Amino acid sequence: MVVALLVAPLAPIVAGLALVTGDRSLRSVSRHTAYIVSLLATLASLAASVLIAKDRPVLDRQWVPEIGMRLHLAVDGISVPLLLMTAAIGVLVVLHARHEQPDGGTPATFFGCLLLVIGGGIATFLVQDAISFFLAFEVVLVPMWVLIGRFGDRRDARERARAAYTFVLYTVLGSTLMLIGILTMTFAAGTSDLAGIAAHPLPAGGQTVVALILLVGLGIKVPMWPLHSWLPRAHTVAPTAGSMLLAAVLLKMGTYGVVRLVLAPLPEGVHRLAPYVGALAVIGIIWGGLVCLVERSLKRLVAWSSVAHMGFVLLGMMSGTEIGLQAALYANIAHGVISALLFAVVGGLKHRWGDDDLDTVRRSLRDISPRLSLTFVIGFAAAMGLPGLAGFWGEVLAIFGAWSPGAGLPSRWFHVLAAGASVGAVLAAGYALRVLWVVWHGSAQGGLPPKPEPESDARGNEWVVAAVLGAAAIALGVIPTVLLHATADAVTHLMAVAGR
Amino acid sequence: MVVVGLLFGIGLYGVLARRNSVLVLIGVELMLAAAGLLFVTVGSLTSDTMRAGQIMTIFVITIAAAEIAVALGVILAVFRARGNIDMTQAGERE
Amino acid sequence: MILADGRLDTTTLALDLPVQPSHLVVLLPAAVPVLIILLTRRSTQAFVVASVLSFLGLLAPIALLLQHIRGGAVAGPQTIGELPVGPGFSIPLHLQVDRLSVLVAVAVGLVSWAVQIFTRWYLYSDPRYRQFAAGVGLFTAAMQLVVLSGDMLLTLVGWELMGWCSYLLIGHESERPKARRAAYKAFMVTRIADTPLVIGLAILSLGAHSTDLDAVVTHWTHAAAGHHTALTAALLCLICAVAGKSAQVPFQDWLPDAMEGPTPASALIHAATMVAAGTVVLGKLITLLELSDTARVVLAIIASISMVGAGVLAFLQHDLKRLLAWSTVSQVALMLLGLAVVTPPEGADLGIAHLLSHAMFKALLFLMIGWLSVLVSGTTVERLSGALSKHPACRTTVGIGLLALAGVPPFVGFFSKDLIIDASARGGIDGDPSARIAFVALMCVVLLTAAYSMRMWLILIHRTGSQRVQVREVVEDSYHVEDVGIVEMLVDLPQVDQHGRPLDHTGPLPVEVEEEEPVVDQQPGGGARFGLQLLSVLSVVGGALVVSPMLDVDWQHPNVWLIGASLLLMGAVALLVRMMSVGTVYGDAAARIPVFVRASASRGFDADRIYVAVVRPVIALAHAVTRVEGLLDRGVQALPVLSARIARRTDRLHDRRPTSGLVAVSVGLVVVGVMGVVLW
Amino acid sequence: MKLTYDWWLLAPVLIPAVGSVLVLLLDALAPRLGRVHWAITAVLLLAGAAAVVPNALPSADNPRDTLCLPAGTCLYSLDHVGVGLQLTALVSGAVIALLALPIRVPAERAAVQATLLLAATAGATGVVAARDLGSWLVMLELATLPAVALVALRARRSAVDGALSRLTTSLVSFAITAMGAALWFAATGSALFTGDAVLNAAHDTDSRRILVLAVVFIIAGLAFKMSLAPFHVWTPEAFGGASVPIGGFLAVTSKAAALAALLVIFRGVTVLGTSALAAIGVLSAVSMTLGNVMALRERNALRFLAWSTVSQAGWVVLPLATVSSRAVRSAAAYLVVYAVATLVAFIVVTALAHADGREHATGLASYKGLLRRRPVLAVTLALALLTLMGLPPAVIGLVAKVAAIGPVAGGRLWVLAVIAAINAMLGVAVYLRWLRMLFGATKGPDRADRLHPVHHALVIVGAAALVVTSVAPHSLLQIVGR
Repeated sequence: MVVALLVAPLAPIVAGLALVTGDRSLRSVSRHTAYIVSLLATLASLAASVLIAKDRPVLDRQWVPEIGMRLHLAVDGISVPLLLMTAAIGVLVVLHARHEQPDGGTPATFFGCLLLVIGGGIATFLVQDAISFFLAFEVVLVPMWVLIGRFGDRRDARERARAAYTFVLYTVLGSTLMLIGILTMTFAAGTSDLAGIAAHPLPAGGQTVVALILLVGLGIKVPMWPLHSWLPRAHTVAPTAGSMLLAAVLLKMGTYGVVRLVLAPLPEGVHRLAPYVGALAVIGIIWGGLVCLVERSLKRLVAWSSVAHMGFVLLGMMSGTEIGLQAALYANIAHGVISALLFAVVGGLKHRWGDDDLDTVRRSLRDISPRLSLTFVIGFAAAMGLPGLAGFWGEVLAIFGAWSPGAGLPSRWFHVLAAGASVGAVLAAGYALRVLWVVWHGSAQGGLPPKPEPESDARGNEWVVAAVLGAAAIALGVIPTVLLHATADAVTHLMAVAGR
Repeated sequence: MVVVGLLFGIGLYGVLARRNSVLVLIGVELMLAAAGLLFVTVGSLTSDTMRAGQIMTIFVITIAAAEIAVALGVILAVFRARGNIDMTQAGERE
Repeated sequence: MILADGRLDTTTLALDLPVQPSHLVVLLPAAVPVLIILLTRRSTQAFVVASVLSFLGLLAPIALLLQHIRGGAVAGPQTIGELPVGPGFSIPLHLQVDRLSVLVAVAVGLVSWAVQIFTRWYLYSDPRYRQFAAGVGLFTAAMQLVVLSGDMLLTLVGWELMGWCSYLLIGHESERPKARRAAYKAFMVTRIADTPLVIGLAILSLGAHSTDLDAVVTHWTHAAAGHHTALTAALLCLICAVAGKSAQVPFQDWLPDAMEGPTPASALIHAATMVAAGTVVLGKLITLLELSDTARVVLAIIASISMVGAGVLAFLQHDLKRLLAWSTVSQVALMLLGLAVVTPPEGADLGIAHLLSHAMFKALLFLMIGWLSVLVSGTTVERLSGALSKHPACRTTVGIGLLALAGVPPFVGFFSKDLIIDASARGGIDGDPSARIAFVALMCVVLLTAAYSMRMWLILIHRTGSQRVQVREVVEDSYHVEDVGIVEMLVDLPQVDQHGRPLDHTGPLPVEVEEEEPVVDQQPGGGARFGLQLLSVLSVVGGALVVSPMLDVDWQHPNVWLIGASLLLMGAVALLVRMMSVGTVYGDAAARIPVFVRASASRGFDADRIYVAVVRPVIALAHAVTRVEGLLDRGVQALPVLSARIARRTDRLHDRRPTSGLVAVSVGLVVVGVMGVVLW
Repeated sequence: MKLTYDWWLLAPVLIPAVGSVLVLLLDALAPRLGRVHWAITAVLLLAGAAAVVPNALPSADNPRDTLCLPAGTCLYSLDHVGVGLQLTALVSGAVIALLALPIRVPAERAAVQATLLLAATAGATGVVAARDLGSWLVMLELATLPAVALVALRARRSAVDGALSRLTTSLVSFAITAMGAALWFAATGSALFTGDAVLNAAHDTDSRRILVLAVVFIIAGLAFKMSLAPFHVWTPEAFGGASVPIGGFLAVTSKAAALAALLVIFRGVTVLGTSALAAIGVLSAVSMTLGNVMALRERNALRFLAWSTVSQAGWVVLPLATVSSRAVRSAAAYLVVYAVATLVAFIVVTALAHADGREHATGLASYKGLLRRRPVLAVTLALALLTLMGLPPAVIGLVAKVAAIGPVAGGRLWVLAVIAAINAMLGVAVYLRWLRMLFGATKGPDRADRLHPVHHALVIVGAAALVVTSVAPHSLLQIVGR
């Protein structure tokens, strides 16, 4: 069983490194080989993750004693869903990459970078040691940089480079700040083990500062409102597979970090900062919604919608209640699925249209390509928090949680925040319908609905990916209990620890 | 002590103000001399077994000699490379 | 097989299975879209699925009804289990089977079944029939969920889903910008109205530490004294949402625009599902409503205003379908009044009773108007004038529908409406403010209803009109019809014949028309017709329901004088309308009213402008935000440039001279020295 | 007076020192041996390194002292950190020698350069363990002066300027250091860096003040040798001017020497408060920022490396801003990692310079498309840069970063920590510039001469070293002890 713990992250990472370095330096790897290799790697890690989720093994041994870094791999209720989602998304991403492989580099490099990002994500959710958490956090950076900077949108080289830079620099700053916070806590607790850190909290005064540093650092990754401006750029430029990973995996690392490193070990600090962070979250929700109302580029719009959704996640976390935290974790997963779905579909559309400008007049998608349009509608309906789809429970419960904040938090203020959040939900409906109006209904005038054109519709891998994600979105919406039960115990425990 | 301070100051001034490399060297010498003097005085004040003060002074002077040797060599090279030894003109034609 | 393993208790019909009829009521319609999307590729298959499932979906609530009568129904069946959100709060997500909900469920099942069957004929050659049928199924499921739910969140789920389905159905013909806009408007208006809903639910359920309806009701009935304002606030939030869904003032305007949708969709929305949902939800919370006078007065005022206003508008409409739409608004307002004026002993029965009767006759009317519109290819006065005299087959059913709408005894409309009037009268005498308001409004609306029903009837049977409109091109294809606003039509009445009013769905395409003239499906299939007849029969004899034990309403001692007076007045009004209609082109009584009034009326008195005016600042704000965002982003992007500039600055310091190095050294020395001494 | 001698312990210092004399003799006996000298140098240095190894074993008692006075105070004491630094100095010296091996220079100059190299390395090795003012000063200068001479010994004008600027500044800094030493002596009244003397001095106020002044002077002097801003001015000149391997020498070996010297002082000072150490913090912050910002727009690879050493020096001393033995270890650890990475970078640059011609190798632009032309070189260089960035897959660099920030965060020096974070970001920006060049289309004529086998071997070794240490950082970090 312990083997699974190693296989899950290492299979993609090793395969990825092999692809990246093996390509060119030894002999160039054909596209098909790269595809097969990465598919196998991701499938292996998925299987391993399932095993891990089934019987929770633990691996804990010395690694780099100089900096107190241990090799401690394990999972609990909070990380299991994220782990499974990352592994699954990984497989889907590889499938999709086979279907749509952007030029700008060799296929091997492309797949390799994808694998590295996936492996990094899995590792992040596996490690139980703060410093190796930071390590895993950093693993994804360079490959993602390559993905954006080399395989990104071919139309504008300068914009590509700039987006890649903005992404890397922002993220490095964030993670280094996070490192500072981690080291402070490690130093105070005498151990870098997450549980250990949570067990030996800092004195209240220090907690505020550390929580601030950590929240800023992780807030960049999440992203929290004023620190978000890397996200739309990166998403707009990144290739479809990259965007899927970015939204479904990287952002989750941020929120996961908040749960692990801020909520659990620094209750007092969080308690002091919660009103402000909550306010930022709500600003993010409304801000994102407003921008989406007038955004012209479709991919950008989706990116902005993720800013809004992560706002809900943060709000739930800051509410300091169990229901809020549950909602946050739920919304976290839901957003992963939804945004992956949206980016898959929207990326496909951009691929077909050549651009993603909403102002160009087009025939209605529902007639031209039924499959795409079905998934498209599911995606945006879920994005606006329609019940029966993934988005709903997270948002509603987050609002519920915010309406009754934890003990000692200013409840009037949180009432305002909850109201703001519900307004944000309406904005979400506004922009989602706007997009549907333009794309799904089609902005073209009159005339008979044309016969569906099979060549323009999703086929093969693309259809599989979109269908699976859509099904997942519906399943999450219809049966939320599974996921909520998975996280429930861990959340109760966490609240108990933080509540001491 | 006062003398020490004075010497050092003068040396520093010489280093900063002079353009001629040789004069700069002299300035450095002054500073070193100040250090040496300090060593001696302190060494004479405090009675220690190893005569550390004096030894140190000798060390300093030796090193200084070595420094000067190298320095003159370099200055010679500079002079060869470029007809003068005016430091402010160095590196202008890079 | 159920009988086989003897799990069915024949006396109480109690069923010992994980799946109860109450589940089936929701699941069967919900299965329609799933199966259609997964299995079917062609319209016929879709129709098979839809008709079968919707028929089962009708049987399920009937079975549930029987169960309930026999007392074997499970009161609160679980659905997907309780949501684990911590000890302090329980979200059971269970259903709740009680008297009223079962009745409503039956009505919903009936209407949706009729609609499903009718749709097949109505959308015969529509390439998107599958999607439409799926939408209807989902819609029904959502409504049933709201009806049967015993949990706040579950109600919310159904509630939002209905809005979405209305969006899908109204926007069915998305080729026409008008339809797109109508769909968008319908969803957005209701969604905006729902903004407070979540908050209201949060207040109620968080107060009760549970989203279970009973728990909420009991908690607040006890806590009402203490947290009266909180309760009122929550109720007002709910009322706002209800006003949105039921198209009450100030959200009324989306409903007439929703007429852009195919007529079956309108029938579904108006008769049983969406607009009625508000009544259902408030009916579930009636006990709390009784506790807060403020809420009731607000509700009464809103309902009265929209009732009267809608009546007037209905009379003035030039498009008979919109006429029906406005009449729906006023009828729904009537139901809400029925809830607003209740006095503690009797519950939501008044409102529910009218909901049921309204469901029957309104469904009937909409389906009939749909039928006629296909025959005469239009729903405007010009088209429909004399339609009945041309197609006598429809005469009786339409007549029944209109009489029921007008509330003439012994039709069902009469009983339900009269009960509400009685109640309000009694309440008014007892000095209940909301009842007083209600009574006045009711008196007006009775007359108005009579007026517009009469008007519609006269138009439909107008003889001369029928001769005038003899010559008519074959059924046109709405995809080639460009949208022409009512107003333009009104202004140039003369050339009636080539006006471009889009008819609401096409029969066969012209090509098919050529070979098979006269059009084959001059009338719907047998099933559909049976459904229509069933509806009409029900709207005749449905009044008996009030006598039945299912509704406990005080029908024994009606206020005879009141009834008599109102009937007399109605008759008078009818005569007046008749006289007005004489000698007009289409037998349209409203033709006497000046054009500009009718024009603005057909625009719903320009409520739309107000909406736009509300939205505009939001968009402006959005633009502003985007601009700020741009600045922020540019700021971020400026950092590298900045650092490069700094680098250039510092680079000047590093002219490659040793002396500068020395200067730096000494400076550094001083700095360090100072720090060393100062920080000592 | 009587001293105890432990030759094995002294060997690392003596071998290079003696070796330099040997090389001179050899040159005198049989002139024009050219690159043989370099070979000898490398062998000698490696021998020295080998002599260190036994001390590095965990079994070895710590610290190991010799040259002890009867009183019991020892003038030469070597602990794990010291061992690590000695190893770094020696190995890096050896690598430099190997690098210089294939480059043709006038044969008579090779001997001199080799001598100087050996001498400087000897100094660097010695200063690590020096425990009294005298040997400390001597060793320090022994490590510095030859380096100056090395720079000066290129006949190119730029080299002369570099040498001149480095010389003058070094003179001044030496003067300052000497002054500091004198003041120290004056304050403590003893020539030993022992804690108790410092403590005695610290009790009395005015001697305390003198002591602070002394520390300040010494730090200033050393800051010059570590090329911390604002004492860094000579760096780009010297690097740009000197031959590539010598640049590497300056970047690695003399830095090791300087850090060692600083650590010697630091051990003494730890007993009295954080006053002077705040100065260190400020210095490190300034030089980090300055180095990164300047490197952002540097186009010449060597000068780029120079600036990067400036900022890296800031990282090296960053932990010293806090008072703890952990800080000492962290600084040493970071230095070791930095040394490895920088060496590898220099190896690659040298190899290219030697193969494609110097001008072709020193312009950053000339690295465009290196991945296509010379994948191995490119990957190695990329690894080195990633290590300096501190980003995976170069885990070792990340570990080093953790080690460097650790004490600061532990000491709750928030401002410094945040500055460090910002500089981590800047650093990434800096090195990404170069990294990006490696990808992308190749520019200009693709003249791929064969690499010299030695260089090739070195490149392979360097890459291997980075990979291994990345997989198992422990293997590298344990040489500075735990």
